Amino acid sequence: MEQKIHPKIKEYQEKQEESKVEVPKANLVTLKIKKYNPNKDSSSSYQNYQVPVEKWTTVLDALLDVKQNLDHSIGVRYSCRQAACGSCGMKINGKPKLACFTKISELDSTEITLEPMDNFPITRDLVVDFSRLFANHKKIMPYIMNNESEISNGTKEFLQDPKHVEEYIQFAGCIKCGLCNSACPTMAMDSSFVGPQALAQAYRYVADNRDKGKDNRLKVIDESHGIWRCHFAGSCSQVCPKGVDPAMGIQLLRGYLLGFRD
Amino acid sequence: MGDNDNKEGFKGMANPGRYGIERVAYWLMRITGLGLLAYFIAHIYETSTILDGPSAWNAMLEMTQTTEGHIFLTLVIGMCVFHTANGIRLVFGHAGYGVGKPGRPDYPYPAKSLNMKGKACIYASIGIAALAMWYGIAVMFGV
Amino acid sequence: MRESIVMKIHYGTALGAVALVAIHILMRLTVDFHESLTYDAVVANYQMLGYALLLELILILISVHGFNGLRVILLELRQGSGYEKGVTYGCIAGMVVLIAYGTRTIIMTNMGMI
Amino acid sequence: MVSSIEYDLIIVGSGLAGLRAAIEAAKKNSKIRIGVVAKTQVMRSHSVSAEGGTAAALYSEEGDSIESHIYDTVKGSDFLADQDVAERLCNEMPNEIYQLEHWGMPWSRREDGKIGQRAFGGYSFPRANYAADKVGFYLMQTLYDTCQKFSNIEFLNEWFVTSIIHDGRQFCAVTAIELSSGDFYVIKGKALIVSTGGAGRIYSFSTYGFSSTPDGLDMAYRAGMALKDMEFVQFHPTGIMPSGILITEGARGEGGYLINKDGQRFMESYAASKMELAPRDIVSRSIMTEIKEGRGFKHETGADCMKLDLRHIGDEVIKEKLGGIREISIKFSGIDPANDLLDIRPVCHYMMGGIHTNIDGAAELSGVWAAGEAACNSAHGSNRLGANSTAECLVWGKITGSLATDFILQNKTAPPLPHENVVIEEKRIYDGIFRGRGEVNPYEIRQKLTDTMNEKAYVYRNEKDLTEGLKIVRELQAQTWKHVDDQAKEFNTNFSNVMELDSMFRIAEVVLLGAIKRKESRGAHARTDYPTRDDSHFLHHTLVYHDPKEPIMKTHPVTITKYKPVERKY
Ligand SMILES: Cc1cc2nc3c(=O)[nH]c(=O)nc-3n(C[C@H](O)[C@H](O)[C@H](O)COP(=O)(O)OP(=O)(O)OC[C@H]3O[C@@H](n4cnc5c(N)ncnc54)[C@H](O)[C@@H]3O)c2cc1C
Ligand code: HEM
Ligand code: SF4
Ligand code: F3S
Ligand code: FES
Repeated sequence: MEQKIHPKIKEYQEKQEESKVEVPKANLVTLKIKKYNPNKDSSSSYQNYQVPVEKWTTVLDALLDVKQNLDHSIGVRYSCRQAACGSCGMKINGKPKLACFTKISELDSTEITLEPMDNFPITRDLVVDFSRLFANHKKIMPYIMNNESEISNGTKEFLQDPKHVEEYIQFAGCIKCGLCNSACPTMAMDSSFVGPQALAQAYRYVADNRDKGKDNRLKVIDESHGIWRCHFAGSCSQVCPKGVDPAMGIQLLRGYLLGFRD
Repeated sequence: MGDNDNKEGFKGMANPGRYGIERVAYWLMRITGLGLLAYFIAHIYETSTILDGPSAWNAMLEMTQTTEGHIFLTLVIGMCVFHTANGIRLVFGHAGYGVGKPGRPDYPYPAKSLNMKGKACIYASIGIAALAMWYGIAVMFGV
Repeated sequence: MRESIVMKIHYGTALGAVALVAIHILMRLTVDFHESLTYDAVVANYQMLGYALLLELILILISVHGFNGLRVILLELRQGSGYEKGVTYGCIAGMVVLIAYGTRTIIMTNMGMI
Repeated sequence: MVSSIEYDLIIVGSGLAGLRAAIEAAKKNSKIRIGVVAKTQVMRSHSVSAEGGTAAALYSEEGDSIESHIYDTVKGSDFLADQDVAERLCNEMPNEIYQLEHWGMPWSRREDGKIGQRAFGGYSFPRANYAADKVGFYLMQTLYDTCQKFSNIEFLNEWFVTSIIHDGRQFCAVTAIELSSGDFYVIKGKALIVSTGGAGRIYSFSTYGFSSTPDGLDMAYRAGMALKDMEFVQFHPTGIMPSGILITEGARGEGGYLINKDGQRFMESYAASKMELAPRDIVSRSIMTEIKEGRGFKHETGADCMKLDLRHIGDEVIKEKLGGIREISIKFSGIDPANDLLDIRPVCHYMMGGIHTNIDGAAELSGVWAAGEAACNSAHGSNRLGANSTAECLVWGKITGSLATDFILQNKTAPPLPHENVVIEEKRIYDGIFRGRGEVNPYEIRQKLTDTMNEKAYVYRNEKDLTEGLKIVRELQAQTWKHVDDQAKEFNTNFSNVMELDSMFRIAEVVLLGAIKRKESRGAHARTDYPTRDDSHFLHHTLVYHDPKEPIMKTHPVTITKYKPVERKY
C-alpha cells in the first residue's frame, strides 16, 4: 500500500525547506497498527503511520487523526472519548488500555503499537467481539432480585445510608470495557471462564442491601468454569481503568462460598 | 470463532512479566505446584524402594547424594516453602481476608486488593523460600 | 460435585498438609540429617504405628491436593466436555494409584514385610 | 433478495430512552418480541456521559413542589415549552426516580438514607437527584441490567439503521446494516420507537460522544416526518479546554464560581439572584459577552476561555461528589480542580429540537413514536434546564414503550412491506454512497462542516453569519466527497462515517434555516440583530419537512395552560 504523509507533516516539511528551521522531532509519533480482517486476510499485518501530536493528544485522538488523514479503513470502536462508555479498549504497547484514556505523552515512546485486545475474537483490526462478555454478564443475573423491585403508587425509596452505598459503589463503576478479561491469565486459555468482569458484577449486586438474590448468583458461579478459576493473579485490577478492582470483589464473593461471610 | 478466538494462549498465561508481583506469584504458584507434584510422585516411588531391601534403598539415596541431587533437593525445598507460604496467603485472600475494604475509588484508582500487605507477603514467601534453600545448601553441602 | 466442595477440599488438604508436613520435617530435623535417612532408621520409623499413620495421612492429603491442582490447571488449558471428563477422571485415577502405591509401601513396611 | 428479520416492537437506540421503553414494553406484555437496535453496543450510547443529575421534586415536606418544578421548566424554556407536556414530565418524575431506585440505581444518599439532591441551574429548589457525577452512566447501567430480567428483549448491537420504511400511512420496517458482517437487512415490525439521541456532533466543539450524529433525525425527516424547533441548540457554559468534555453543572451546583480576568464572579452583573446557577443559555451568553468585552482568558491553544473555580469546595467534597470531573480534568487537562482553576468555554451540549411528536411521544406517522433527545415533544421549549433531559428520556421512554405495546396488541397484522421502498433505500446507500465517486476527503468535509456550525451558529447569532453558514454548508454538500475508500464489508466505519456525514448535512441545514427564520432572541437562540423576545410573531414552534428541492417550513402552536409568558429574569 502506498504510504501517505500526514498533511500537517507535509506542511512542516515544506516550511522547513523554506526557512531551514528544525522541526521538533518529539512531536511526531508512529502508530504501528495491527490490521486484520479475518474474513478476507489470511494473516494479520502491521502498518505504520506517522502523526503529529500535542501534549494532550490521546491515543484515540491520534488514531482518529490517522483515520481522517492517512487510512480511512482502520477498524476501531469508539464513542464517548471520556472513558465512560468502554468502547475503545485495545492493547497499547502490549498492555490492555483505553485508547481515549491514554495520553501519548504518558507512553514515553515515539513508536506506539496498537493491537486488538487479547481473549476476544477479532472482528476487524482493533475491533473485537464482545458477545461472550455480554452473555457472561447476563448469566450472573445482574439486577436487583427482590419481590418489591417493581413499585406501586406511593412507594418511596428503600432507605440506604451512605455506608451501604460504599459497600458496592466501586463495583458499579464497571464500564464493560473488557480490559480485565483481556489481562486475566485464566482467560488467556479458558474460554469458558466467566471472567473478572462478570464476577465483579455478581459481587456488585450481592453487596447491595436491596438485593436478595445472593444464593441464586452463588449457584451460577459455583461451577467448574466459575469463580474458582480465579487465582487472584490481580492483573484484572491492575488494568481496570475505573477502579472497580474486580480481584477484590471476586475474593469477597468467594468468601461467601467458603463460609467466611454470610 | 475457533482459531479466530484470539486467546492469548499459553504464552500469555505463563508470562509473569507484564503485570506486577501478584502475577509473578501466580506464576510461581503454578510452577511450584506442578514441581511439587512431580517431586511427590517421585518421592513415593523413591520411598517404595525400601521394600526392596537396604541395597536398593541405599542406591536410591546415593542418587540424591550427588551434586545434581543436592541441587534438585534444594529446589524442592524452595518450591515447597514458597508454595506453602504463598498458599497460606492465598487461602486467606480467597476467603476474603486482607484484600481491602470496598469504598469509593479516587482517580487514579489504585487497586486496594493489590495492597502492600499482600505484596509484602509475596516478597516474604520468596524470601523465606530463598532462606530455606540457603539453609538446605548449607546442610547438604556441609558448609 | 459442586466446585466449591472440591475447592474446600483443596484448601483443607493444603492446610492439613502444612501441619503434618511440618511434623514430618521436624522429626527429620531432630536428628542428624544424614543419619535419619539410613535404612534402619527409616524402617524403624515406619514401624511406629503413629508415624505410619502420619505418613499415610500426608500421602492422602497431598495426593488429593496435588492431583486436584493438576486438574485445575488442565481444565484451564482446553475446553470441551470430553476433554474435561477425561481430565477429571484421569486425575482421580492418578490420585488413587498414587495413594494405593504409597499405602502399599507404608503397610508393608509397617508390618515388617520386607 | 434482502435478508429480513422481524420483531413486534423495534426500538432504535439503546440509550436511556430506548432502554426505558424496552423495559416498559417487556413488562407490559411478555409475549411481544422487542428488538433494540443500535449502531453502538449496549452501554456505549452517549447517555453514559451524562453527569450531573436527574430532576424530580421529591421532598414536598422540605419545601419543594411539583408545581414549582413545572414553573421552573416553563420559565427556563422561555415560554416555548408546551405546558401540558412540562406538567406531565414533572408529575411523572418522582415515580421514575423511585422505580429506578428499586431497580438498583446507586443514588447518592443523605445521612437519613434518602435520595440525595443537588442544586442545578434555573431551579428554585435543589432537586437534581444525583449519583456522584455519573448519573447518566448509573442510570444506563441500572436500565440495561434490568433489561436482562426479560427474555423478550433482544439487543442487536452495532446495527446501523438507515431508513424507516412505510406504506404512506403506517410504519412497516426499518432497514439496517449489521456492522460486523456488513450485511443489509430489513427489520420488520408493527411499531417503532425512535430514540437515537441528540445530534451534537454537527458542531466541532461538543460535549457529545462521537456517535451522536443526526442519522435518527434524518431517517424520520426523510420518511416525511417533521423536525421541530431545531434552531434551539443548547450551549453548556462549561466545556473543558481543549477537549470540550463536559464539566457538569453540578460543579456549580456544589458551589463552583465562574471567574473572569479581573478575578470577579462576573455572573453578578447578569443574574444576581441565581449567579452561576442561572439557566445555561444565560450563563453561556454571559461568558461570551465577557470574552467579547476583553475580560476572558486565552487558553494555550489560542482559544478564548473563562475560568471555573472549585478550589474552595475542597478536595474531599470534590472526590466524594465530583469524582468524575476530577478524573477528567486531571487526565485530559492536567489540572486538579482542588488546586487550580479550570479553563472552560461554552460548548454544544443539547438539541432542544427533534422529531415532532405530540404529548404522548407519537410522531406523525402511525406506528412511530419518538422518545429522548431525538424527540421534540416540547417539554423544554427553547432552553432545557439541566437534569431535565435524562428525566424526559425516562418519562417518555416509559410512555412510548407502553403505548407502542398497546398499539401492537390492537394491530395484530402488519401492513405488507412495500418492497420498492426497500430497493430505493438500498440504491441510495450502496449506489449513492458506498460506490459513490469523489475526490474530496469526506473527513475533511466533516471537519469543515462542524467548524462552520461552530463559527456561524454558536451562542450569539446574526443574519449575516447564519446565511453565510448556510451557503458554506450547501457548498460543502455539493462537493464530491461521497466516496468510501474502504471497500470491505466487515465493520466498515468509513462507510458508516460517510453515511453519518450525509445526514449531518440535512440536519445542519434545518438548524440554520430555523435560526434564520426566527428573528427574535428566545432561550438558547440569541440573535444580536434581534436581541429581544417577540411573542407577537414568534411564540410558535418551527416545523421543517423534507423536500428534495428545498425544505418546507411551517409553524406549530405552543400549548399554554396556566402560565402566561412574562419577561424572563433571574
Ligand atoms: C456530556 C453530557 C452530559 C449530560 N448530562 C446530563 C445531566 O446531567 N442531566 C440530564 O438530564 N441530561 C444530561 N445530558 C443530556 C442527556 O444525557 C441526553 O439528552 C440523553 O442521554 C439522551 O439519551 P437518548 O436515550 O435520547 O439518546 P442516546 O443516549 O444518545 O442514545 C442514542 C442511541 O441511538 C443509537 N443510534 C443513533 N443513530 C443510530 C442509527 N443510525 N442506527 C442505529 N442506532 C442509532 C445510538 O447507538 C444510541 O444507542 C447530558 C448530555 C451530555 C452531552
Ligand atoms: C503444604 C502446604 C500447601 C499449601 C498451603 C498449598 C496451598 C495451595 C493453594 C491455596 C492452592 C490454590 C492456588 C490457586 O487456586 O490459585 C494450591 C494449588 C496447588 N498445589 Fe498446593 N499447597 C500446599 C502443598 C502442595 C504440595 C505438597 C503439592 C504437590 C503435590 C501441591 C500442589 C499443588 C498444585 C499442583 C496446585 C495447582 C496450582 C495452581 O492452581 O496454581 N501443593 N496449593
Ligand atoms: S471491571 Fe474494570 S476493566 Fe473490567 S470491564 Fe469493568 S471497567 Fe473494564
Ligand atoms: S486477573 Fe484473573 S485470576 Fe483472578 S484476580 Fe483477576 S480474575
Ligand atoms: S471512547 Fe468511550 S471509553 Fe474510550
